[in-house]
Amino acid sequence: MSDVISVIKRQSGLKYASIDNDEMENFSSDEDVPMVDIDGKSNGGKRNEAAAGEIVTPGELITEDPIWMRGHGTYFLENSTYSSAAGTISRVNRLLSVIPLKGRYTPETGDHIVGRITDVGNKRWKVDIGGKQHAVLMLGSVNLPGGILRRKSESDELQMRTFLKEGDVLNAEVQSLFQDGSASLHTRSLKYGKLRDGLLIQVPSSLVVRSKNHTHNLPGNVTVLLGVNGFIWLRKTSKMDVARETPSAGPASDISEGPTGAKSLNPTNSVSITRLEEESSWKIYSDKNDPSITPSIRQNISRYANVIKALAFCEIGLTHERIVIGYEASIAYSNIGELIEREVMESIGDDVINIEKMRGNGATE
Amino acid sequence: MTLSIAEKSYLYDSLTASPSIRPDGRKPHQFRPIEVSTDFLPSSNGSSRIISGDGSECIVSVKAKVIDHTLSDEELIQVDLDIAGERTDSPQVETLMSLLNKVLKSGPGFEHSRLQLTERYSFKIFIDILVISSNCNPASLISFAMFSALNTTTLPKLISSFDDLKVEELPMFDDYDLVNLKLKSPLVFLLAIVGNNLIVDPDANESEVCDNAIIVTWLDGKIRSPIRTLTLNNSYSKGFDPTLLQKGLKLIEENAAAVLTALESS
Amino acid sequence: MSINFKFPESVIPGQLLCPAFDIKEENDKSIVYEYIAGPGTRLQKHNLNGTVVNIINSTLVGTVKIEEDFKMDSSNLDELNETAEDEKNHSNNGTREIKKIKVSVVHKRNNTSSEVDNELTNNLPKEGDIVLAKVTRITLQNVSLEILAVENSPVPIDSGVGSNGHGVVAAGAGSGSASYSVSQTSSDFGDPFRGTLRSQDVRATERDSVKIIECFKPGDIVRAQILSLGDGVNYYLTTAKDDLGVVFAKSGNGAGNQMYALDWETMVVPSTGATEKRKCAKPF
Amino acid sequence: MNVQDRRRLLGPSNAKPIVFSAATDIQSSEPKKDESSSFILNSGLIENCNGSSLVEIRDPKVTQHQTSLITSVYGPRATKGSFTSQASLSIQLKNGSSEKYNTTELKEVSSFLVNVFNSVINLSRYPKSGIDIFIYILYDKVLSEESKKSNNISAILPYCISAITLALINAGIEVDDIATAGYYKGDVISFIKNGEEVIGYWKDEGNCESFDVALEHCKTEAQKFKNLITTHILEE
Amino acid sequence: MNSIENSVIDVKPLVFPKDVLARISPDLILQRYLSLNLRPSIRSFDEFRDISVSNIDDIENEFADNVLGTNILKCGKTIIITTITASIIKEENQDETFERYYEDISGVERRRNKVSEYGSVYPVVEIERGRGNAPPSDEEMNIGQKLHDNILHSGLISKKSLKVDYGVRITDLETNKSKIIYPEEDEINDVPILQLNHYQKNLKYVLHAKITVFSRTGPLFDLCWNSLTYALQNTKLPKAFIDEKAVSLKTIIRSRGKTTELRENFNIICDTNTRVPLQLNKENIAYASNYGIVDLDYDLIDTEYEEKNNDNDKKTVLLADINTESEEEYINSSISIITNKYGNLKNIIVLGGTSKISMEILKKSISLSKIRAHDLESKA
Repeated sequence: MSDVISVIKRQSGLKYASIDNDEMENFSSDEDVPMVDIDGKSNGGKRNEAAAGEIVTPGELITEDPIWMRGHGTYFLENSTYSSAAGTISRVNRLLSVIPLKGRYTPETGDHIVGRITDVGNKRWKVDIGGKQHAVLMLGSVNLPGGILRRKSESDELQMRTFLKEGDVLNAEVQSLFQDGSASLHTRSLKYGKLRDGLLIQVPSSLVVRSKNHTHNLPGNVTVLLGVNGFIWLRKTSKMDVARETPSAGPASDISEGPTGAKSLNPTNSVSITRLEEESSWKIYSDKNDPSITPSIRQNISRYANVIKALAFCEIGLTHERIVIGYEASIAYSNIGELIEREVMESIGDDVINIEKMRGNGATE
Repeated sequence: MTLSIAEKSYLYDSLTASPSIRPDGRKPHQFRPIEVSTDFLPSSNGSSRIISGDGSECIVSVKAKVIDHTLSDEELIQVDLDIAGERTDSPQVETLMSLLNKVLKSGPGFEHSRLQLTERYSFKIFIDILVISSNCNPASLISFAMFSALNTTTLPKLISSFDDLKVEELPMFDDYDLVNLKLKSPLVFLLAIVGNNLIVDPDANESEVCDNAIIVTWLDGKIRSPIRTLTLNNSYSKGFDPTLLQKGLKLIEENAAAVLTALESS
Repeated sequence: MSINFKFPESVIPGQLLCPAFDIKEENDKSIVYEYIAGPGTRLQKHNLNGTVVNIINSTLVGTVKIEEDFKMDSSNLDELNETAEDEKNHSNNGTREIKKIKVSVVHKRNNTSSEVDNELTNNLPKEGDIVLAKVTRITLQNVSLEILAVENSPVPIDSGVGSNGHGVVAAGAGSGSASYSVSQTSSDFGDPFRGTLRSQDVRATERDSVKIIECFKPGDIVRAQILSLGDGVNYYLTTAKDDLGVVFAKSGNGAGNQMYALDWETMVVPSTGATEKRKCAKPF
Repeated sequence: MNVQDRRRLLGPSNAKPIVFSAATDIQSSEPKKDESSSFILNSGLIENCNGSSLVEIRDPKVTQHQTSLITSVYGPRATKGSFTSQASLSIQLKNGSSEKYNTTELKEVSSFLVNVFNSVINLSRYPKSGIDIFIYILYDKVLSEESKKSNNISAILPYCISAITLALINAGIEVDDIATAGYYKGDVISFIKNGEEVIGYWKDEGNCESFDVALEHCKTEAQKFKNLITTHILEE
Repeated sequence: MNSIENSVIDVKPLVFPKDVLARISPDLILQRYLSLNLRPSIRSFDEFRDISVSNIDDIENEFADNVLGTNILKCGKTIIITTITASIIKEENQDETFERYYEDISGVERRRNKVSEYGSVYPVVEIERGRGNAPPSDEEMNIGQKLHDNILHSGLISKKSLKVDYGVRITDLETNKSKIIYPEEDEINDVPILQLNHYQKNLKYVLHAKITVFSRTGPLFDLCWNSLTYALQNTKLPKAFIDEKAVSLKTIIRSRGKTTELRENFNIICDTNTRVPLQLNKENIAYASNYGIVDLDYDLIDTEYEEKNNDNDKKTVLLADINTESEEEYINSSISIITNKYGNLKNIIVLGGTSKISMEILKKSISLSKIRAHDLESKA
């Protein structure tokens, strides 16, 4: 195969002519099955109540017990509750809902997300977070230049576009949810805000696992921000990123030095961070990238982007460890461009799963 | 699609570096992988479906009809384009339509003799193109799909006599036998210019920041008309060095054959 | 002015004016001239004898205008300071002096008007501009206006009745023809730029107790200042200054006679003596 | 099209457009075949737009074309819809007296011209506004016998580009340079900055063998147009 | 100009440039001009703008085939380009016996039915104002409809002149040379055209006009009318013929996939080389003009003026040829007249607005129209 283009012939196609008969048969047998099913279910109706976590498909009977409150992904017909989505059944107290396996991102309070500004409106920005609705970022929920303690003034309302404008990418936390399920965001912490020095890739949101930390420094001077909504930002590791990781080393040294040492250590740490905050607060809305992004960092970012796409292609959930393993596995391919080929993506996916199995910690974590 | 200023400048700086660093790490002459399935529509004489790595998808169906070419001098090939989510009279669709019509007439032109059945009757070919999704300019993808579809198109075999000017009879066809209509449709390549670099097959992000782009038609080992520049975005477009045009045409000339072989073998 | 260059009097688009930077030795001190591309010019990379240089070229037909040490608006200030600091770091000591010079080109058509403002090169409403606008709609919180002209700048000739005629309503579409129009052009019938005036921007004092109905009526011509470019549709306007407010109004919701301002909140019809309430621009 | 236009008086629907016989005896009476090319440039002739130009060409040498184009520039003016940080450009070509070119082709040419002028106009100076350019092909006539058959629009592209440039300058819209183009045997190449930068390339016929030659020819022709425009501007 | 600004300063400290003032308060600027016995366009009250007429053929004598007549009318800055094209239609049951019947009926009836003897033009008016392919504006539709109706009722074009007298093209099989024989030459040539009798249908030309207006500065109807009139005067209709082979041509048409029907095809071809001028009824050629009526409003001009000149009679003036934004915006009483120089009035529309239109004004406008028509006729 040439390195210019790879063309994969799809054999399976949609050859209706050849499968017509099979399908017809399938169809007719399908018609029988529900009959049996309904019988079966009406016989063993109680079995379904214990079915939390079970996978259902649209139209499948969940329960005939009317005591359940019907949540998302279900519908009610003639005293029975059916699923309206393909997913797993979840029961919270009396609320019965089906969580779809795939689909648009549904925000939850506390999610760390990455989004893109689509609209600058009256005291608010609209943010595309890959959900059903755009999220809202209120002017009052962002840090304004000039220090955290600054109050928003009227002139800020008029110059909102100088902070964030259409197209800007930012990371934020879901502060609360509105009645209709759309999210309200905030960036009132220095780990949130406008993103620079890199690029955005998108994966299905179901592949990003909610965890404590979504920002990871990766080998090769690259930092990844895994938005729970499936938007992933890859950038050059900044001073801030390094500083953020140091406190995690801090407590470890605290323990070794004892409680007194901890007191003396912590203030210095916090001082350095606040200074960083102050320095950066003026630049948090700058559109200028770090001028010192070297070609090798750019290549690393491209490589990570391809690794993440490969993992997503193989439907492997994204974690810090897996991205690093995938990256290491991809080093075997010196040409980053090869990573977009299907076989290569599959082999990287296999590698990641195998290595994780070998290390054995994937399961324990 | 709108990108942030920071993203654009990151991409632009990466692409203008020498050698260029594309966001997906491709070489300048490397295309995105595509998946092709042909002959999947049972009611068409030929069909193909192409899916690109970024999810762009295009379906082409070829149908044929017998017409009396002595009566009307209508075109023997008719292209119809539908892009999902676009009005049929939108500038994008009309521009592409006009381009595709010119592409099909490119080079030595469509060999009308291939479509001629008898002295009196010809096949008229209807090419219906449906772009299901596309993140960037679909011209190249469409031409690949058109090529695969026409490459696999089969038409009924004529059994009546060729010379029917004197005898009034309609052409008769064999009930089962099909003839392969080996029509070679030209390939269209999209070439983006960023700074002093050239890249083939720009993806959506690359399209957003490129200075300019060229559409090149290629058939039978040669670059043909139509060729034209187009800008894939309107915020970054600017002029470019004339030598890049020559370099670009050469780049296509070098790599087009590989694309053709890949498409033919599939 | 001690600039190395002699700028041409009148220029045409594409004509090179000056490089972005220039150094001049003077009394053991090197003066760096930093030229900044103002309206009517653009900083571009040009290929001169094989080397790529940043050069300011003209983008209009007109005359060159040079301002030394001009005051920059605050938005540019940060960035420019940054670059200036960078340069300071590059030079070894403080023997360098930086002079900023703004180069702009004034379009010849505008040049004929008596007052040549440096913002005249185009007639788009900008932040800080004074505009004349007609009130189209009032609500409790907002006044909607159509911007008719930017003061001290030519009126947009592709709008207005002269170019459009009476009864220009597209069939079956009314003023909402936008939703109906299949036109790919940016606007229909030379629609004017629209503005909105929020009740808190009507006057500078007692801003919370503004009653819009006592300040504006549909049809009034208002002199207002642009606060911001606003959203996709509206500019944000303000009349919170003495010389801003209603300048032309007719009594009885436009049916009556021309009124003249008595004081800042009353207008009078001279022939009848009837008064109406408006937020007037300072009459004298 | 089944939809009948009820707003315009288009006459009875069953009327058939007249068909002319092919000119049997070629009427090459050669009435005015003066070999001198003439280019008439005029600007500012239309009152209700911001800028306008009239380009009349009698070009018996290169393309054997007689063309007259009326160009009008509207805007920058207000747009509807969401905020845009720079102006959006639209160009429309219209058949004048004769319906010579089909609308699809004109649309393609329009979008090519938009591409060309996107890289010339300083769009970022005009936030949230639109610039609309209309070209009215008053007449367009091919004189040479061999090119009479092909209804090729390529040859008038350089005139369109010059006409738009002139109208934009007349409108006082900021342009980086005087954009012009040249035509040579099917190739149209548009230049700025004295031929150092290409802003558009259009080719509808022929193969791509003599590209270098075409480039040089187009460059000189573009320069010729540029000089014409420059003198016209300075004369005003 | 100076006095205008001064008088503004009397009331306000704000000075507006003339064009800005015209935009924000058109009545004010118009009244100020009128008080000086001038109009915003520096014309006097009953002065028309000059019109210059040419046709595209002047520029290029060999013109596009399907264009039968052209006119370029320039009036001030306004440019109107009119092109006439044609199509052919088959008239239903309009034979001569029908026409003879009309000759027998009474005069009133005849006049009422006279309209059916005349043909018209289908005009499509396009006013260039930078709006792309949007649906036509009210003004465009109104002008188009008015042009159509007035041409029809003015009796300018008789139906006879639109009749297609087609010939037959006969190809000599031996020499392979073809020639066309027209009805007039019938008697001379012995080729019997009557042979084609079964085909002899009432074919008629339908005239279409495309009127494009650049630089609209005021009302347009009369300019469009005049341009169309000029264009019709130089319109030449082509001679038409049918090919002898096509005479019996019938095409099978399949519609909706099932029903088949036979449709006769009139494959009529127009001769590129011979053209005959369109016969117009010369006495019915008329030209249009318009007038605005406005009251002088001393209130607006000057508050002191009133005291000096205290007669309460409002002075009303007639303005010929309305133009410019302030006039058009402010004037709402108007008269539109179509006439020839002898006063053969074809159409008169009087719109009463706020200003009273007296008999004198009406008379004056008609006499001005005749002078104008005389002037315009000389330019044809």
